[in-house]
Amino acid sequence: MRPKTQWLWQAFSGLLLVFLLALHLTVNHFAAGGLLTYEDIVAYLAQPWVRVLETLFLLTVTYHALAGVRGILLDLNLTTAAARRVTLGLTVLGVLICAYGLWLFTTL
Amino acid sequence: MNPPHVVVIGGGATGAAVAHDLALRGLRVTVVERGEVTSGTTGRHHGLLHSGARYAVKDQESAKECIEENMILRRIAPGSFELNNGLFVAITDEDMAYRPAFLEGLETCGIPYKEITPQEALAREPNLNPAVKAAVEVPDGTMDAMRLPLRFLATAQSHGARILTYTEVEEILMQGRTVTGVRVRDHVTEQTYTIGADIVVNAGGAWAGKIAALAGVDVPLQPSPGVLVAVYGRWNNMVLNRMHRSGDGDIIVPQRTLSVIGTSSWVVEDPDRLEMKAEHIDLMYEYGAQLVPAIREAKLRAAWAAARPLIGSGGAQTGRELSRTFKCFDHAERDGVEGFVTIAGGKATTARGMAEVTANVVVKKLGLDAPCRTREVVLLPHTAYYRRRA
Amino acid sequence: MAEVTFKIYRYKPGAIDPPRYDTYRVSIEPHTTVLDVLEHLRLDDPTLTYRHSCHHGSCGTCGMLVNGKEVLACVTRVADLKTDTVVIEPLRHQPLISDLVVDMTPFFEKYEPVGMPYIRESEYLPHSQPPEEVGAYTRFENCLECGLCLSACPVVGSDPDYLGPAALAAAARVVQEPRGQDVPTVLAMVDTEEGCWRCHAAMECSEVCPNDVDPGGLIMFLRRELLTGTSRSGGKR
Amino acid sequence: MNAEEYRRPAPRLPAPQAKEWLAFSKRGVGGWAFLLHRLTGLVLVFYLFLHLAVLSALARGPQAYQAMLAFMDSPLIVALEVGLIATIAFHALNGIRLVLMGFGVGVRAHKALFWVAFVLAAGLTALAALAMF
Repeated sequence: MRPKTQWLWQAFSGLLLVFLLALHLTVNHFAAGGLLTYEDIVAYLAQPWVRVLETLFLLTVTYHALAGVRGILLDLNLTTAAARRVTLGLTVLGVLICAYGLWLFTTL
Repeated sequence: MNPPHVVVIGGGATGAAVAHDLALRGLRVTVVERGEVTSGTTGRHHGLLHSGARYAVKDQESAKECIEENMILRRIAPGSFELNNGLFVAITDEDMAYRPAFLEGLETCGIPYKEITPQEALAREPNLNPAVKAAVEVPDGTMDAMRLPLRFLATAQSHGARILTYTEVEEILMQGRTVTGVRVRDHVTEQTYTIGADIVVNAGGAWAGKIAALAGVDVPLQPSPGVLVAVYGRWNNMVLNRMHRSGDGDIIVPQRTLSVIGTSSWVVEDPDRLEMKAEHIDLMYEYGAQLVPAIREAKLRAAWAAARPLIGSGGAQTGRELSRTFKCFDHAERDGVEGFVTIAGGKATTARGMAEVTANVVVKKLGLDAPCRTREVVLLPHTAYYRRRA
Repeated sequence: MAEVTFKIYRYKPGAIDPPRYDTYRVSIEPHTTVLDVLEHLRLDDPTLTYRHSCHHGSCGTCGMLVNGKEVLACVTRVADLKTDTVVIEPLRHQPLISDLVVDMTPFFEKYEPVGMPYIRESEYLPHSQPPEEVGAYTRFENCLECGLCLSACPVVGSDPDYLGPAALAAAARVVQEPRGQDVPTVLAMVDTEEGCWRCHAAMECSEVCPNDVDPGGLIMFLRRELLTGTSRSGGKR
Repeated sequence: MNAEEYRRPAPRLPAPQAKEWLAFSKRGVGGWAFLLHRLTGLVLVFYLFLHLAVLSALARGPQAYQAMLAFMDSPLIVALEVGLIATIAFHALNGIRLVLMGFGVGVRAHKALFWVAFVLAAGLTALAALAMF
């Protein structure tokens, strides 16, 4: 990905997160006292649009977080090879996080 | 066989131009400068590319040098000058009385000029004193005091010259009455070593007298400091000069976002001990405001002193009476010291011409037939000075 | 007249190594600048090395840290610091040659390829009419090439390969006023991982710039140009 | 020693160091914004992992989840959650500021925008705290 595209994606995912996170926090923790019980959560996640939104949130937050970490690590004057390893490592980590999150959904 | 080696003492405008000239003629050149390049008088001057008009009445030799070099520099150093022209303005009846002699001087010295009406002068320079009575436009300009010499040095480097900064000459080495090199101290390590030379050129500017003394010879040099004042704001676009005999604070040079007013003039023995005279700051403001009244309210950026290297021997009171021309001394002819040449006097504007004369003396002494090429060769950009070299 | 203590960083490879601070007491007057003090000290101690040239903030050679802040020594009046002890150190993030002298070669290695012309149009006195043969009034660029911005930038401190504020600002100036330079080439030069996308907008460069170049703002300008693509045509706007 | 034998040592190269990001003493507003954005970002990355780990209780069934919730009700955790809200709010609002600057909006006013982000974040945190206690 070109650096310009990376910057744009980081900006875009960040802005998206502002909305998704606001939504996530509101429905999960603030609205009507929040989701308190196990049953609440199961019922909540049973709705398809919630699954879509929460999945989108998971993917976006993972991308934004790991791209941010990569941005910081690349400021450390890494060699090209090291930078490539960082990118690869963070990509694998991101895939694992997303897989874990999606698996959590399936357990409910 | 290696070409002859010339050591140039002094990394100011003169030393830079001499190094460039000699390197172009195929000689090996080493410049030694005790501080950063252009840290003496060069960097501190007014930043004025002289048309020569300032000297057209009382110092015509210098005026002719200026206009000739002015035209050459525009050709070989494009990008180092603001091509804004200069304006000589008469404010008082006394100034008007000076006008005929001034115009005659411009004619005599071959300085192109155009007289414009006071109205036109005010249209060009809205901040000019509205009392303006007459105005003459001349090809003055603003120069970058440091970056023009850097271009000479950069071009010299590209032709093999070595520039050694923070390298102070402690001794001029001699065998009998012949100079054979210099012993220098590198202030980066505080170690000393010797540099052999076929000829040593003293281009020390205001310090040339001190350097010549190391070889036991005397040059008639009078360091003459002046105070300059830089104020915030660009109050004029052209170089403004008062149309009268050279006096204090009668030139305002616009430079970047600043205006530089100068200068005063006195004489000192030691160019290292220039006490900046605080009272001269007010004087500069006062005189500057006679040209551009708004200057009075302008905020001070800096005030500093710089020592002109004027030729003249004891007895000068203010330095104003001394010529701005230059002289090249071959100490073999003058003092019986072989292998040692001093270039003294002059101005930043005439540095190339000074170098040509000096290099002519050097190649003649070495028995070489190498003509000067600095009138045509376009200089490298100043940024090239910092290029990494082996 | 007041007495002020100056603690000056000293380093000379092989001679003063490891570095140390030398302490001096100097009487100052209201107009005395940090550079004046160094000039005064050098009369007695010729081994003290520092860069300087124009003495009015036009050449950009006397950049150094004064009490931890990047400044030009020649326009920094000691009295304005309002302190009894002044610590003087060399600029950061640049190779150190001796005492306060840094090596500007890396700076220009990044700055020179941009090829910014050093003469620009003058925006001053817009109503004044230039003489026919002059056409338009010009003046020098604001950037003094002093390196203060590189010293202040936190990213330069961790990544020397970053193009840095000065070179990026010069590139932005070429985009704003090409004056014969090729805009797409310069934009391609800065549209890289180590170019304008490495910046994290700490804006410390603009904070210390002695001539209001606002390198940080110009880096943001480059980003906008690259994001919106308005200057792809290359023409002067 | 003569010129051929003498060689000036190479300049001392500064080592690139991440601690330059933390040069507190000289910061302007923009520098603080940079530092805070970076630190809050790292905290949030850490929290992301923590959050996902805690939610593993969901996979272990209702009892595990209820136990986790009970633990989460302790005042210390709630206080930490307020801190989390503050971190998120600042990072989000300053992030918007950074995006705007990248598009050339408000660059000259970046200091004022920082304070706007800061004050708004503080306000949001206060509201959240009221809602939570």
